[in-house]
Amino acid sequence: MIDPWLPALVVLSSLLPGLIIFFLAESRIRLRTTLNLVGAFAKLALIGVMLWGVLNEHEYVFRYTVLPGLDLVLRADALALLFVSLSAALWLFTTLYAIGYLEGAPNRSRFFGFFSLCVTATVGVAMAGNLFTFFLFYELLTLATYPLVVHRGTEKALRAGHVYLAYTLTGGALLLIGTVWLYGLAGQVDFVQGGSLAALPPETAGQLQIIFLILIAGLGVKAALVPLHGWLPMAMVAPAPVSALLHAVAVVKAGAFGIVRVVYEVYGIEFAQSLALLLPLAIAASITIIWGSLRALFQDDLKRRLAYSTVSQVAYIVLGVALFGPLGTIGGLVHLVHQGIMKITLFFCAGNYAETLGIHKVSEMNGVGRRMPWTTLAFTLGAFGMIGVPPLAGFISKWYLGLGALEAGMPWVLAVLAASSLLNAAYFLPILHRAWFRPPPTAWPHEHIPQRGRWETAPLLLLPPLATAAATLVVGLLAASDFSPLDWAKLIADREYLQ
Amino acid sequence: MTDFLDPLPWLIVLPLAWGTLAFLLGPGRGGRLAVAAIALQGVLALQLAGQLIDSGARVYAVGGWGASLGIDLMADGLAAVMLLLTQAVALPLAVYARGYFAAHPKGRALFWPMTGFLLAALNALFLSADLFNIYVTLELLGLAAVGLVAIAGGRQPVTAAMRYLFATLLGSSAYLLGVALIYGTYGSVSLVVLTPLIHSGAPLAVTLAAALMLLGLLLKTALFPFHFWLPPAHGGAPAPVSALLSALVIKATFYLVLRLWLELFAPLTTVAAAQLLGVLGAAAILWGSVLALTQSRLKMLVAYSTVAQVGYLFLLFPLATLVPPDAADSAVQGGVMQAVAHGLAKAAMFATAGSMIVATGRDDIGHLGGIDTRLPLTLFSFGLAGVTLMGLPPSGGFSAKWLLLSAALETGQWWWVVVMIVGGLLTAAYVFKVLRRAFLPVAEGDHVARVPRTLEFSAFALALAAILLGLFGAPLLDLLAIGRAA
Amino acid sequence: MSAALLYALAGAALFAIGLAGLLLQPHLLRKILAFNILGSGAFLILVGLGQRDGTADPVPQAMVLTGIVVAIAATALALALARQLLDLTGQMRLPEDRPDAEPVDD
Amino acid sequence: MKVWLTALIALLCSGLALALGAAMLALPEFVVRLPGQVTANLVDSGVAHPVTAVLLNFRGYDTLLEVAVLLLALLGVFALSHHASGHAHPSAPAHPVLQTLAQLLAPLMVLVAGYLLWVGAHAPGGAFQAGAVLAAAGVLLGLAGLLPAWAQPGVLLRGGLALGLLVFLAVAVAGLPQGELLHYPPALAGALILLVEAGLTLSIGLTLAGLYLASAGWRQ
Repeated sequence: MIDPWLPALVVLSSLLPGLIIFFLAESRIRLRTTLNLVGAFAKLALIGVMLWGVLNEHEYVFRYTVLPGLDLVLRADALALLFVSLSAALWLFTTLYAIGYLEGAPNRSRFFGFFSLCVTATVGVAMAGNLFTFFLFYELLTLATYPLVVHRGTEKALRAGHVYLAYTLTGGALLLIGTVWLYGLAGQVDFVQGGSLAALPPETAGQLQIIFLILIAGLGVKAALVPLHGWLPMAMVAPAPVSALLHAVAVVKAGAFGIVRVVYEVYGIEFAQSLALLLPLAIAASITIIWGSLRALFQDDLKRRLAYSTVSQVAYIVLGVALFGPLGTIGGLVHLVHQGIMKITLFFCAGNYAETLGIHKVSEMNGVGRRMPWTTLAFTLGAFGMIGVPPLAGFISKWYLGLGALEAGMPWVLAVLAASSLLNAAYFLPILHRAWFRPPPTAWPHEHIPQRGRWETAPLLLLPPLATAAATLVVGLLAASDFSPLDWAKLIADREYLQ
Repeated sequence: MTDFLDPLPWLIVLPLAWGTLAFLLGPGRGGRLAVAAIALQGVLALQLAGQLIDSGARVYAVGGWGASLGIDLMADGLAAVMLLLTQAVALPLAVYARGYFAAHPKGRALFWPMTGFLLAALNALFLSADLFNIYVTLELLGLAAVGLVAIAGGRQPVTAAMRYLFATLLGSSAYLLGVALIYGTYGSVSLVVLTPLIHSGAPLAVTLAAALMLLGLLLKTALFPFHFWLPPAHGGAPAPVSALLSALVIKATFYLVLRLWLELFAPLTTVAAAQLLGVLGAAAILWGSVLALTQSRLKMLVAYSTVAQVGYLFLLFPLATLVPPDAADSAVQGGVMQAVAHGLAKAAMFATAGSMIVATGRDDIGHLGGIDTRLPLTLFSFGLAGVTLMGLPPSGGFSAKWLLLSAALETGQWWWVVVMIVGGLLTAAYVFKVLRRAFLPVAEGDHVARVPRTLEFSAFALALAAILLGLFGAPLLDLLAIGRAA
Repeated sequence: MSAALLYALAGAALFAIGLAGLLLQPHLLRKILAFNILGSGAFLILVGLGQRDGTADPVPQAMVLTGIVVAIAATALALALARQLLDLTGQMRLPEDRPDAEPVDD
Repeated sequence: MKVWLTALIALLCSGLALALGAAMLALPEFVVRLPGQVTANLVDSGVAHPVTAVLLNFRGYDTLLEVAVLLLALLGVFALSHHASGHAHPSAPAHPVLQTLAQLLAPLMVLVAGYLLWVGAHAPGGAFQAGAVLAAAGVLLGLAGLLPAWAQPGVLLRGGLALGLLVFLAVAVAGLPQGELLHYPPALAGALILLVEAGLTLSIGLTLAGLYLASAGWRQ
């Protein structure tokens, strides 16, 4: 029976290429590319199989005992697949983009090696079946992303890398403490729908609240919850594909996803509610949403502005988790996917501006729409999505979050959503205005890639953002259809609130 | 004829024999012989472990006399684990040393005979069940280690060796005095005979003996504040020697502390004493890590990291003394796992450090730029070893940390949790201090040469073993349980 | 209180003296001598206590013979090291070595 | 500061001495007594002298390791003399009277060594005493400038140094088919022990002499 091995294979499908790529000579470009793409497609195929199985109530579990009472568990349930498919799909796009972006750059073997490890860690995080497994891949993610952050090897990059490590390793340590403590109390806690801690004797409630705090703090570092977000804007020194992956799927999402797992499948949403843990979480998320947007307003550096926007957008997911009730859940989970698609589009575009015309600052973007219409179109779609303009992806998320807030009896959250939408508009619309309606300057800051016929920039740089931008539109328009992220999120919500 | 092939005595005879033969062959010779012989020792150790799994711990009466008149050897799970570790570390290091001394001939002349005697001493020590015989093995071990430190000559190594010699002699003298008191009290030095005799009401002489023996062994194990001799000795010796010393030699004396504490002197142990050992361990972790962070020489950094990692070993005593048995078990398992994981990882780390020094021609962290492009496998191995020392999963270091952490939380001693977590973060700090340098491009005026393949792969094998230990640690724990009346 | 016990008590004194010497004497030759006094103390205690009940005991005597040979070996190595140190540093004491400051001799 | 440290150490050492003394005066009766067992098993040990019996039979394993320790020390000295700043050169030839004296004494000492080796079986003596006398002869000749200092021992010399340990190991292993390591059949025990001791005498003599002669040549 191969079923148990499918989750393991999904992990291996990027681990093995990564390890091989490490030791490839710098010049073996074609072999390297082939390995990357074969891995990416293999992963997608495996996930397709499992999607079908899970839809029909089938579960794929891989279990291996590391030590007595310490199992390594990979489980492909509905929630895992939501995240895995997102990562796998965006990995493919990002790999293509990175191949174009790093053309002729040094140390590409090292880069793609760690790039694959990074994705391995992400799918591992997605399919982790218990806290220990989650912790394992969470730490692997830290180690795999560090070399990507410092890839440029400049003093600035090294400093950013330092900050990044200081934050994430400390977060990992907290997560470890929480995990050991919880295992000591409840034995090994597998992720199960509805959670498993409700059964514990009531006198442990106090400890459970502390553990929850520790776990959320540990996960909040990667999820960039204020005030644990300090590393994220600094990590912007990394090459564009890395930022794209870090922000859309890998690191911040790992944190947010961890929070989802802890609330729904360790504590259980009802039990978390009864321990009065959800309200503080909602407040923390709301503060982060507002704070991130406010900071974004004042950034002139395009990537930094996007970074702060990530801080605020990821908090939407946490907010959705904290809203008690299926609608909030749906809103949070669907935003996990939508934010990924939209944010990766924006970072691809930012990378294109920088690579093609040397544009790094918002103030340099005047009239760029005429020089690079397609890129700017993609950027526009992403930005509108973020603001939440119907019928784009972002609108769906915010709609369900709003309904969830009412359902959970927290109407003040509506105010938060409204405020942040306004702020989003306030920091995105000026960019669009400059890009489309201001006259272009006589010369661009630094034009690397000249116009070639209809291609405003290198094809490998242009196609991925267009694809993801299109996706932003499609997932919004076809939200109601089967297999749309929304549909899948509903499926998960049903199962989480079964009891 | 089966007696003739009994692995137990051969584990001691074989290294003595090939060490002597290597000396006979002449300066610098005997490397190939050593590799073959150590491989054979590995087979013997596995065979012995198999015997234990089949039929439990065994006692071996040398010369057929038996205690108390004769000397007994004893093989239980703990001894078997240490024997496996010793051969597992020694084999890749022997391969490494052949390549290293080919590229870097200083001190190769008598490396092989001394290493043979060193391994003989280790195997004999792990198997001995006779207090005085243990003293002899300690001296054999100590002199071999000192000789190896001085083997390359030069001011710093010879000074380090001198200091090391005084430390190790003082330690074994204290131990010998303890043995004298024990014999003077009971009239025997056999562990088998003595263990049932010692009870909580034992006379002052026995308590004194226990204190002296443990102190002597702590000095030899370089537990803070007795660590002063270790960094110069391990940092100054040739890389293969540093690896042997950090990975195995200090583990031998730790093994004795553990044995005496858990078995012979168990009735005399107190919570206060155990907490004291834990405090010293914690101090070692913090102090060693901080000093490692301030080093500018790569091998000194790794040496101070050993000072810190030794501290983790001693956290097991407060967690295993006078607590519920299951907590004690997981503490002991954690401590032994840490000994094994650190042995493999530290050997790998010193080996990779040696390769980097050979490649850059200098022992300076500031000049590691370009290592990642010229010696990717070496740097990767260093990273893997670092992961184990940090205690990140999946690695032997993590399994050890996990077991110790659970024991700490189970017995409500949360302060050790804090120490372990902080220690882990400090470890990350000094490991990445090296890695980030290695990621930089080659600096002007520097030149990074390639090194022999054997150097890269032998080190990688060690690092990989340290990682795999995290995934396949369960069988090791089963083996460890044999003969432990827990 | 037998004569043997007297030897043991003398051994205790010797051990303490040797210990103090080993820790306090900076001169290497004195340290090495101190170590030998320390060792002799331990040997005396081993033999003395071994036959404190008046019956001669060959076992500790044999152990001490072994111990003496080990001590000779250690002393020889110590002397050789001290001698080498004298050649290298021109003095018979342990320098305050700060290995960081040391040039790596390659 | 220094003074206080000195005082502290002195205090601790005297404290240790007192504690040891107190402990020794408060010892209970022996639980195990070995002298009886030694005499009881002396017949099977192959030698008549109890100490030799313990040294080379009952606890022969200790002795085996101890021989290794001795050889190891010499290895250490050789390792150092490899890097000795001055190259080994024979010390200046001594006064002719001393030379003749040494030439006369050396054969005598060899004879004494042989006697000690043989007598060890039933009276005080044995390999170590014999070896020590041999070594003394070597040192004497060295001092008289009649022996070269050996920084680099030739194969023959190395053979002589290793012989004792190798013989001992061979004998130890030879016991394995019948029983345990170092098991001597009572009938052969005497002969085997004499064989071992003969090898040891030579090697110990050479080793002890070597410990002196190997470093004799170093420049001041």
